[in-house]
Amino acid sequence: MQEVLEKLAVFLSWTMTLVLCLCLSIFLIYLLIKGLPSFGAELIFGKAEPLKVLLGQARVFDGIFPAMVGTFFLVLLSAVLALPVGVCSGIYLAEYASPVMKKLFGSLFDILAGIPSIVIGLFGFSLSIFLHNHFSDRFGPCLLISALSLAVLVIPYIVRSTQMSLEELPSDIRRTALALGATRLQNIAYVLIPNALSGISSGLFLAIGRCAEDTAVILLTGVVATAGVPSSLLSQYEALPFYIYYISSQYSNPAELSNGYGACLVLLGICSVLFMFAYGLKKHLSYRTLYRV
Amino acid sequence: METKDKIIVDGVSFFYSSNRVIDNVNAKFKTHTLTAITGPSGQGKSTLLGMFNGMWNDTPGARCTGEIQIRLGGRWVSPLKKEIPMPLLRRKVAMIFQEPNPLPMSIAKNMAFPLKLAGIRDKNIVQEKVQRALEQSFLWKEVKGRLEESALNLSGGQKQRLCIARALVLEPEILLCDEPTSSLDAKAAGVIEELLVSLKSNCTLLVVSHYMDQVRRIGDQVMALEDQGLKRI
Amino acid sequence: MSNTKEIIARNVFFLSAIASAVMILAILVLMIALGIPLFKAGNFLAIWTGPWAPHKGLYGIWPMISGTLWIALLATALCMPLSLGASFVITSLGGPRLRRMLGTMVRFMTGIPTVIYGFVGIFLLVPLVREGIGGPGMCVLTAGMVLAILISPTMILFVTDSLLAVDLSYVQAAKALGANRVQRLLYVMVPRATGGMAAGIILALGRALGDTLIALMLAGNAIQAPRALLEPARTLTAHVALVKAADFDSLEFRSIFACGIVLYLFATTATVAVRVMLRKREVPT
Amino acid sequence: MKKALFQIFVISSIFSLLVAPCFGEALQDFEGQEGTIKIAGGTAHISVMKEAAKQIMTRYKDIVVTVAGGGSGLGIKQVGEGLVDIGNSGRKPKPEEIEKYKLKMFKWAIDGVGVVVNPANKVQSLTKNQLKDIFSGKIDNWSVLGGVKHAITVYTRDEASGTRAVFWKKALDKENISTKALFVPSNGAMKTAIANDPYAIGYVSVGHMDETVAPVALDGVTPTLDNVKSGQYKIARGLYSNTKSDPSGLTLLFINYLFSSEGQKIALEKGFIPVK
Repeated sequence: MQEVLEKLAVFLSWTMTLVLCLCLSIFLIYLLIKGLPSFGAELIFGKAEPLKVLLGQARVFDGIFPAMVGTFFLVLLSAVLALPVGVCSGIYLAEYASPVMKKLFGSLFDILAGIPSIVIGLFGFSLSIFLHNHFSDRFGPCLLISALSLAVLVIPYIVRSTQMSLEELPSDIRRTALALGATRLQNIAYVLIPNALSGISSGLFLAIGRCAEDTAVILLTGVVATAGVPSSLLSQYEALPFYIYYISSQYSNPAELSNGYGACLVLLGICSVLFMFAYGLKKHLSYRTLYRV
Repeated sequence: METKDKIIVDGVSFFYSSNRVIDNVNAKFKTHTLTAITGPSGQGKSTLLGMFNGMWNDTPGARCTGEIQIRLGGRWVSPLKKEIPMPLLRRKVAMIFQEPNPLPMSIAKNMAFPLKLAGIRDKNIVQEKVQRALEQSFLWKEVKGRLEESALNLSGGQKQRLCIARALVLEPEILLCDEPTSSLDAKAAGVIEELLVSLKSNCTLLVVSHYMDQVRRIGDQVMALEDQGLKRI
Repeated sequence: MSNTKEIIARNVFFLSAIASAVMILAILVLMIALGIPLFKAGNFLAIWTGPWAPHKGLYGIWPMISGTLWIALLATALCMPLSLGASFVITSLGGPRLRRMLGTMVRFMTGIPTVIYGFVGIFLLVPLVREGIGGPGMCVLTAGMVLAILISPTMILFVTDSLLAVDLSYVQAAKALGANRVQRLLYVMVPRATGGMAAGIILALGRALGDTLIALMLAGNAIQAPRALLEPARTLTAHVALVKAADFDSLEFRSIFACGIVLYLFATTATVAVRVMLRKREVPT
Repeated sequence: MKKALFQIFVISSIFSLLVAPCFGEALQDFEGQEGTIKIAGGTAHISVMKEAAKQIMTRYKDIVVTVAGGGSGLGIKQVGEGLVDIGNSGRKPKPEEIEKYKLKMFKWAIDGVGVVVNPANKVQSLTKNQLKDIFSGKIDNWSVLGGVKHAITVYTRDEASGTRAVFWKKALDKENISTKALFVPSNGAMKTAIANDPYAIGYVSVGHMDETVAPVALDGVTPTLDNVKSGQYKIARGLYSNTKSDPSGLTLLFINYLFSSEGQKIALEKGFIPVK
C-alpha cells in the first residue's frame, strides 16, 4: 500500500512537471511563431527612418518606439526615486535598527510588498488628482506620478535585498574596518556597501524588471495609447506593457496585431534579461527578495 | 623597561543573551609586555579580547559588568563606559584576527586604509607611515616592489603580517591578537611569533592562543581562561 | 566633527525607513478617506454584500469580491499540484542536470510579464476553451488556468527553498536507515517543511488575489457573482481598472476605493499568515 | 548639432512653403506653435483623433497631441476638471454637466450605434424585441433565432460609455442588460471582441464597422452610414469634442482643424458623417 502511494507520488510529480514544461513551451513557441515575422526595424520605427527618429527629427506613429522610450524613462525615473530611499532604509534596518524596530519595519515592508499593484496605482491616481486640485492645474496623471507609484511598488525589493546582503556579510568583513578605528558610517561606506554591492544590484535589477513589466500601476497613472516620445515629467506617455494590453483588446488590423506579438517578444526579452541578471548576481538572495523566506 | 600598569581589569563579567560567558575576571597588564592568554576553546578568550576595544558595544544581546581601565596617552579611559568614542579607542587599541583579513584592494590601499579612516590624507605622511609599519612587520622587503598588487595574492603568512602592519600604521599603544597564527603553517607562524615579540618595544600585547608551547615561548606573562575565570599560570 | 556626520547619516537612514513605512499606512488611510462618501451614502453593509447596478444606485462590490475569490482560489488549486510536483522533482526526484535546467526555467518564468500571459491567453486559450469546453471563452476557468501558470514560480521557488532548508542531518539519518530518495522526500523532508510549504501556497494565493491584468483580459468582466467555472466574472482589481474611467465625484467611482480596501486587507492577511507560518517553522520540532 | 537642426529647419521650412498649397489652412495655423494638447474620452472618436494628431505631429515637431480613451463620461469629467484640454463624448453632455463645468460643445460628426455579430453568424437581422430579449438574457441561444446551437455571448460597455448610453436609450428603450454580459472598454475593443468570438453580439459605433464584423439589421434597417444619414436608421448620435469654456491657443486650433475641410475629410474617411 505504502509502496503504491510512493510510486503514485513520483508518477504525479513527473506528470505535473511535464505539464508545466509543456505549458511553458507552448506559450513560448506560440509567441515566437507569431512574433518573429514582425521582428525588425519596422516593428520599432514603423514607416519612419530609424536614424531620423533617433535624432529626434521624425516621429513614429505605427511602431513601438515611443512605447519603448516611455518604458525606458519610466523605469529610469522609478529606479532613481526608489534606489536612494530603498538602500538607505535597508542600511537602517541592517545596521542601526534595534531588534524590535527590525521586526516592526520588516512586517511593514512585507505588507507593502504584498499590496496589489493596482492598489498602488489607485494611490498614485488619487495623489495626482489631489495635486491637481490643490496645487497646480499642470498636475495630472503623468510620467512622474507613474514613476513615483512604481517606486513605491519596488521599494520593498530594494530594502530587502540591501538589508539581506548586508546582514549576510561575514563578521570577518564586518569587524575589519571597525578594528582599524572606522566609525560606523565609514565601515558602511568603505567596506560593507562595496561588499554587499552584488546583492544590492541584484535587488535593483529585480526592481527594474518589475517596473518594466507592470501594467496595472501605469494603467491608472497616466499611460495613454498615443503620446509620442514623452517631452516632460508632467506629460502623458506610452509604455510597452500598456501597448500590448491595448493591442490585445483593440487592434484594428492584422498588422497591428502582429506588432503586438512583436512587442511581447521585445518586452519578454527585456524582462527576462533583467531577471536573469539579478539571479546571476545572487541567486538565493533574489528568491528571497522576490518572495521572502 | 617601564613596569607601569597599562590595563586594569576589575571584576568583569560578560553575558550574551542570558548566558554568562565570563565571570568576575580580575587582571593587570603592564606596559610593553606580551601577555599570552590560553585556555580550552569555547571559554570566551576572543570575547575577552573584544572587551578591550569595545567590539561588543553595539552587539545586541551582549552585556558587560565590572570595569576595565586602559591608560592611553597618560589618561585612564574605560572602554566599557564609552568614555571615549569607539573609533578613537580602536585606533589606539588595535586588533588582529585569527583569519588574516586584508580588504579586497591593493597592498598600498590596505595599508593606507586606516589613515584614510582617521582623516590623514597627506600623501607624504601616508607613504612614510606605511613604509615604517611595513618595515616593523618584516614585510617591506617582500612587498616594496608590488605595492599596487592586490593584497589577496599574498601568501597566508604575508597576509597576516600585512594585517599586523595595517594595524601598526596608526601607532597603537595596545595590540590585541586573537589566535594570530592558528590559520598558518609552522614556518609562517614562527615569523609571526618573532614579529610579535619584537613589537613589545612599541606596544603592549595581548595574545590569545591555544598552543601551550607557543604561549610559553612568547609570553612575559601567561594566563589561562578556565571555568569563566582568568588565572595566572 | 565626524560625530555630526554620523548623526546626520543615522537620521537620514532612519527617516528613509520611516518614509517608506509611512507610505504603507498612507495608502490605506487615503483609500478609507476617499471611500467615506460611499460609506456614508447608503447602507454600509450593502456595499460589501450587494449587487452592482449603478443605474439603480446600487454600488455593491460583492460580485467582484466573489469573482476575485473564485478566480484566485481556482488558480491556487490548479497551481498546487503543478508546483508541488515540480518542487519534488527539483529537490529530490530529478538528476542534477535536470534539476539545474528546471531551476533555470522557473527563474525564467518569474521574469515573464503578466501582460504577455494575458495576450497569449486571449488569442490561444480563449478560443480553445470556447470551442472545446463551451461558454463565452472569457471566464473564470480561463483566467484561473493562466493565473495558475503565472503564480507557479512563486510557489515552486518557495516550496523548493523550504524543502532544501530541512536540516541535512535528518536526511542523512534517513539515508543511513536505508530510505530511498522518494522516502526521504515524503517522510523526512515534506513533514518538516509543511510550514514553509503552506506559506508558499498562501503567498501564491496572495499574488493571485492581487493580479489585475489576467482577470481584466481573460475573465470577461461581467458584473455578476459567478456560479460556475464557465461563467464570466469581474475581479476587484479589474473593477478598479475599469471604473477609474467614471466620474470622480460619483459614488460609482468611490466604489473602487472600497475595492482597494478589500484588496489591501486580503493582501495583508496573506502576508501576516505567511509570517505566522514561517515563525512556526523556526521553532525546532 | 544645433547647426544641423537649424539647417534641417530651414530646409523643411522651404519645403513646407513649396508644398503648402496642398495642406488646408487649418493645419497651417499650427505653424510656429508649440505645446501639448491632451485629449481623452469617447472611444468612437479615437480613430479620427489619432489621424488628426498624426497629421499635426508629423508636420510640427514642437506640438505633442496625446490621445487617450476612457469613455464619454471620463472625457466630460476630465475636461471639466481641467485634466485634459479636450474631452470627447459620444453623447451630448447632460445639462447639469454643461452647467457645472461651463462646457463648450463642438459636434463635428454624426455617428450611429449599430448591433454587430461575428461574420460567421447566420443571424444578421433582428427585431427590436428580440434584441431586448437577447441583451436582457431572455434569449440565450442562437438556435432560438435560427442560428447555430450555441449560447449567445453578450458584450457590453461600461457606464462611462456614450455608445452604451445611446444604445441603451434608443435601442433597448432603457431595458435591462444582463449581468452576465462581458465588458469591453472601448469601441475598438468591442469590434475586436466580436470579430474573435463567433457567438458574440454587441454594439459599436457605425464608424468602427468593417469587414471583420457583420452589422445586424434592426427591424429591417441595416446600420450603415447611408441609412444613418438618411435618417432611416434611428440610433444615431453626434460626436462631440468638449472644452472647458471657450477654447483658446492650441486647443482652439485643434477644434478648428476638426471643422476644416481636412478634418472633416478625416472624419469621413474614418466612417463618420461630417457635419459640414
